[in-house]
Amino acid sequence: MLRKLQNTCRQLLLEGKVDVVIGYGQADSESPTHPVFITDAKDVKKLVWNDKCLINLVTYLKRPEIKSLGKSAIVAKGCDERAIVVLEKESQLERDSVFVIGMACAGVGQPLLPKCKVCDAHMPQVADIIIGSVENPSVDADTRYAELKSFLKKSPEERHKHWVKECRRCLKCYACRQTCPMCYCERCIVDVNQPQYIDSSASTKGNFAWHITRAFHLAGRCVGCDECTRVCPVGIDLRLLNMSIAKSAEQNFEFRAGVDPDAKPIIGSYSEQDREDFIR
Amino acid sequence: MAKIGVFTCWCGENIAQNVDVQHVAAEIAKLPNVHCSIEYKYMCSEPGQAMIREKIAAEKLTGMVIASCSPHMHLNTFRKAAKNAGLNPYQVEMANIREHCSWVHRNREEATLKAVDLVKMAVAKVRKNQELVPIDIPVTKRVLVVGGGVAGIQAALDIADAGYEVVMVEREPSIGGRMAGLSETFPTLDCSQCILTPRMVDIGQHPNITLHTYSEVAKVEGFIGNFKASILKKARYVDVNTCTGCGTCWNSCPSKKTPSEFDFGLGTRTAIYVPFPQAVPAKPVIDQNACIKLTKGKCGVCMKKCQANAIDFDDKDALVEEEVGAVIVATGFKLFQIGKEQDLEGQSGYGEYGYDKYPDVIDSLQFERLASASGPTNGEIRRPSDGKVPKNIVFISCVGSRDNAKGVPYCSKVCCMYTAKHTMLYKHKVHDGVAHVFYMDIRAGGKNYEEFVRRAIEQDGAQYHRGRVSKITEKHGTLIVRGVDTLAGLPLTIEADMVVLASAIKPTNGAQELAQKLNVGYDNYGFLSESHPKLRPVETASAGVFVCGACQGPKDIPESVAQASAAAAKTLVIFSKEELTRDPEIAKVNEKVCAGCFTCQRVCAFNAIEQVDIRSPNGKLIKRIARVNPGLCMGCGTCVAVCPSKSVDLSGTTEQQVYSMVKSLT
Amino acid sequence: MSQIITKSSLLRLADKWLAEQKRVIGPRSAPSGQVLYAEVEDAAELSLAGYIRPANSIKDYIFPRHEKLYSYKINGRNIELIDAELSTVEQVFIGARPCDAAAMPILDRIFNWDCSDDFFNRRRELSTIITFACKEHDDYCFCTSVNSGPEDSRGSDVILFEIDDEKYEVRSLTDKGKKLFDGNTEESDKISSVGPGPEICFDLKKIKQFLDEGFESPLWKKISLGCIGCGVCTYTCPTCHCFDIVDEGNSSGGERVRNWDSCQFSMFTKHASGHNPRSSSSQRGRQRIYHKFQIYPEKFGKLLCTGCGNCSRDCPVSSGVKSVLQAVQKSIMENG
Amino acid sequence: MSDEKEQFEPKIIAYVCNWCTYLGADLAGTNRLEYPANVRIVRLPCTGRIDFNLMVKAFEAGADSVLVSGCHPGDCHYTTGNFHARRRWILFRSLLDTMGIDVDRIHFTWISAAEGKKWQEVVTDITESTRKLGPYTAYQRVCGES
Repeated sequence: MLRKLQNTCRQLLLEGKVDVVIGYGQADSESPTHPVFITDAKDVKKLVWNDKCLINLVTYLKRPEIKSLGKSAIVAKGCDERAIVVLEKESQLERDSVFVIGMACAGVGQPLLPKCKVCDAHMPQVADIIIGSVENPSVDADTRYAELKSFLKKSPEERHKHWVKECRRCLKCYACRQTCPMCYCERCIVDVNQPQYIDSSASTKGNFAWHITRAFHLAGRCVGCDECTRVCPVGIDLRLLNMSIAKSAEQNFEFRAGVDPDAKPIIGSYSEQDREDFIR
Repeated sequence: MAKIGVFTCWCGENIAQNVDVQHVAAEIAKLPNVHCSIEYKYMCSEPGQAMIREKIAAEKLTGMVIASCSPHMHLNTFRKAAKNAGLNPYQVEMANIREHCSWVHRNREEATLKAVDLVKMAVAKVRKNQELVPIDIPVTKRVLVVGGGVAGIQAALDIADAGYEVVMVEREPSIGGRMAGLSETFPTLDCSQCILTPRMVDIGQHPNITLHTYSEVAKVEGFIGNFKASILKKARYVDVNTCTGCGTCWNSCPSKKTPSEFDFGLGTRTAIYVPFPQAVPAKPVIDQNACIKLTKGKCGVCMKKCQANAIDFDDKDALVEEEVGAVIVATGFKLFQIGKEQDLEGQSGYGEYGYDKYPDVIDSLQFERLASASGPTNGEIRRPSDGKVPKNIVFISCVGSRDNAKGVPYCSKVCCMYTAKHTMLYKHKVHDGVAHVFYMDIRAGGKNYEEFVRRAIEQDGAQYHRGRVSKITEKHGTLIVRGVDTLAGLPLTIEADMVVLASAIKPTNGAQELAQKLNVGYDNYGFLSESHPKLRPVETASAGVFVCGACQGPKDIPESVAQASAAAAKTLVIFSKEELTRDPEIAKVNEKVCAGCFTCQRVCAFNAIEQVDIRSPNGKLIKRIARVNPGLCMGCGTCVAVCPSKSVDLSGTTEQQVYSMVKSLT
Repeated sequence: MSQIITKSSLLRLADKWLAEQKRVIGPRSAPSGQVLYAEVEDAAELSLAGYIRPANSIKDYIFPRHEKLYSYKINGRNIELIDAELSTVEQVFIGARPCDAAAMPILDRIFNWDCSDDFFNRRRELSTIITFACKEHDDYCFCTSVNSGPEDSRGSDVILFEIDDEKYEVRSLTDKGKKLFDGNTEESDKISSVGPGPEICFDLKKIKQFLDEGFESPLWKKISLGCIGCGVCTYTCPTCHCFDIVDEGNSSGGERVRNWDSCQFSMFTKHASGHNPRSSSSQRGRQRIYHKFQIYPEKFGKLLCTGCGNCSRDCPVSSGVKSVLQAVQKSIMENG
Repeated sequence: MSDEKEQFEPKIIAYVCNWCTYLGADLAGTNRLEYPANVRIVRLPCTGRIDFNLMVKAFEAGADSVLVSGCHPGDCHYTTGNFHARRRWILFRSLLDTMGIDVDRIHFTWISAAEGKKWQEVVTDITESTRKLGPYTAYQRVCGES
């Protein structure tokens, strides 16, 4: 698999099909992987592929520093790839402006990341080339949202207490925002102070408002790559929040972000049949 | 530094009885930026307004709050007052302490407390108000009328006579539409063509009207006052300008076998033809599928015969651009295609009536042609199969209408009337014949309509049977019509020579595609949607686009004409000013921070948001952002709510204003 | 001879301090499994073994990420200012690492060089830092490369050396420290030892040289490509100390607060005009290194880095000071 | 304690659309339909304009309940604003529920310009139910913490 990956990238660079390959590198087999940006075919050997390739590299497609390097090829897992689908829907990139190298992936992380345990995207769908092959399990919604389900067994009061605790810990380092492929706003709402939508302080109040906003701004957009959760230095389990909206979207609108390239974005469309049992 | 004046109104006792107005004024006077806080018996009265004007001038107020009744009641009153005193009218806010307070709360203490809060909120808001000026948009005083039927003709003539240019687009080679093919019209039985053709001629000759026949609307861009329409002129192979319409060509054309569209296949026409003698323009077109020259390359007789050298076999489809300020859609209707049409769920379509199978089962428009003096039988009722005059004729109404199972649920409205008319026309021509009618109900709402139906039954002896027909079969050239008379409660079988089906009215082909080009809504059946069923019956969701005639729903001629004149009047309102003035309380994009996700565009019901490329001086694309078209924005603010970076805001109800109101409650 | 204390009596001591209304802060494992410095309500919550170093730093409790400077009340037209009270709570840190404690003298200089910051100073005075010398280190540690090491005692009031799982040798360095342990230690001849510490991974002199000439070096762009622009490195760093001052309130009043800010945020240097002198992540990444290894040293003669490695350990994309300076080192080797 | 509950006057912030619910409330006024004075109305053009941040801000401003109300489906003055709003509310409620924010304190209604009576009933019910729930201390504590 690795050889095929490296050869593919070498070719892409040599043929001038792309200017940069965004992939995974690694100091040594023990250390975690880090992103590499390969512009010279000679360097493709720096590319690695293993179960330490956690980062969702798609987030780099939004960064001006990377855009300035020219047309890019990107190494993407099935889960990461969904972010590309959404970005395209939201006019953030033209599909043919990036060459997607899809990696067959049965899960990453030691131990396996929670998302991998319920992943139904082992095989990439929209990639320009798919490297490797692995069977794609089908996962039903109950399994997909099992974690949330068990969390919701807590009483509302307990849930509230839980999030207050988490928010007390939050440093507002914005790693969750910065690492998210969907957070491409030029000016984040949290940085607006006229009006002050969200207290910029890392106070419980400010953090609470921030996490509500972050999660809801991803409504119908979050592809569940869980990077926000992985990178949180104080270990806040943000995936529960993302999941709660994703679940609602799937239940109420049969919608999963980034899964069906032809599906209408749910924020921005509506059905006259949308439920309103909660509206008096 | 804002200088805010607050004027609290007693509204006589209306407010004062449950709200301590003096206390409110005193409390509000303490607020920052509040320059003066005054209470008075009747703020809306002339003395009240005079006082307000004085204060504005004397204190040089930059904003004011009127604490009184609902803004729906008096906001405009006080905005005017402000304007007259030199204060921007959009610097006025109202606190509704009457409808929302004094009238609904008896406890004076609580009501007063609430009133103070409501005024506080208004003050907090007005602090953040900005001066706004109404937006002027230039108007192109030309109208595009799509469809040259009676509705389109009426609208076009009204507007042209008012002195404005009209561009009319008609898909067929001639204008006239359905009405041109009718024989007589109910309830007066006057000849359809006699009343229509003069109007058609007027269209052809009117100096203010540009006529594009044999043409279709390809694309419409822009917005109210500023539309750009591209019109596809189909290759006609005849130069309309040089052609004299002498008729030599169609009289000498060897290809004569094409069924005539105008006669619904009951007659034939030549390959080069005018659809009917009174056509406007009275210039022929060549049917490229029937023309021997165009299909086989030989022939060209017409070309040789034509004195005016008007024939041009190299003619091509052409696009013409027309700039207009308004669009009137009058594309009319077609009949439910019995037995064929499967375009709607569950429409199995009346195959059992044998339409298309038995030549003597025809639809109502075909009957109109048979009855028409200019028709294929010159007005004699002769059945298609053998030209025999039918002695027994059966009319079946509601074929497709009011039928969820096989047709459409709605009533086609005109069938009852024209069926009665048909029986009369028949009886007047075939005195010894019998006309049977199968009906569900007779709907004859309209001036002289009921009387008309009674006449058909009582004077002309039409046999009305309340019931449906289940099946039609043929035996030795006779049609066996099996039905039931529900009043008699008996099955009823009639041996008929001819059967006429009053089939449902549906929007003409392509109506939906056109609606999409114009961003006009349409219902499940393709009828175009008016923007309010009662108060805005000819307007549509897209400003500057109007509907009239049967494209909006089944209608008879008088209704279509009335609606057409209404659409004309609405258009003339737009043309009555040099510039359109639009409310400035609309959305605006902060292009510096817009990230171009275009969620705003997806939620906008008025197509008011467009994508704009920001380029560097050397033309390099920097980014693509959203921009609001002030001509289209209606100011709902849905875009503001969905914009994650809050790069779009709504003047008059900005985020700043709303949030300061909420914060003022802490 | 040395003074030793058993783990159990150390914990008993901690509970005593808690009983005396002291705030006790030490390594505690969060629900997510990470070990973080956190305030404990019971000594049992402390996890004193089995961690290299927490993902945050003790800075959080001396220079908190969110601090009220004063509050204001609006009443009609008059506005009343109310000073924030200085902290009065004594706090004891148990199990700080040398790289945390060593940051304290560094921060002292910052918060006192032009004017003395009462909020900070008061918290410092009220704090006693009991440091655990390091037996182990991980790939991220590089204290030895920045003039520190596993038994660096700077900033500590007491430093403890693990003898075995049950016993620590206690070396009190300040009176504050002594007071805490007086009468709670016993004599012993047990000899404690510390780990060797990480091997030196770059040469400060070379780095310094490079910084002197290398401001415009293309290297900065190259090594910053992976940065996603979050504030993790600065917020988990024991020595980073940038802050922003904002007002938060409503029509009836509010607070003026001091919040952490990060030079890695693109907004950090954005001017009201819209101009941004550090608009690219390479400029921001470079700035952080220069501040730590040139600007601060030139001003105070010390490095603004204790080699704790949190910037890499917590970095979403495994970058950080160590890897950056190693890259610098490498390029020096390659291009002399 | 129970006595105190009796005393408690909830603060209710209502975001209403200009064309239906606001006029409905006006109608309640013209018909002199009495209801508790606890509600503070913020007039917006359309429910489509009402963002979830506003609801959060209302709680930050000390609201014990929030009411969001607009035109019945199909009656929207701007044709589709309330449809888009409804869809957002569906998703937002599930998020709030997960965060343990009391969904019984966020009320959504359709009240037309003709439903002055309904406005009266809704405001009365919400005031009563909120009284029973008591002050929203949980969220106020969040806002109090530094």
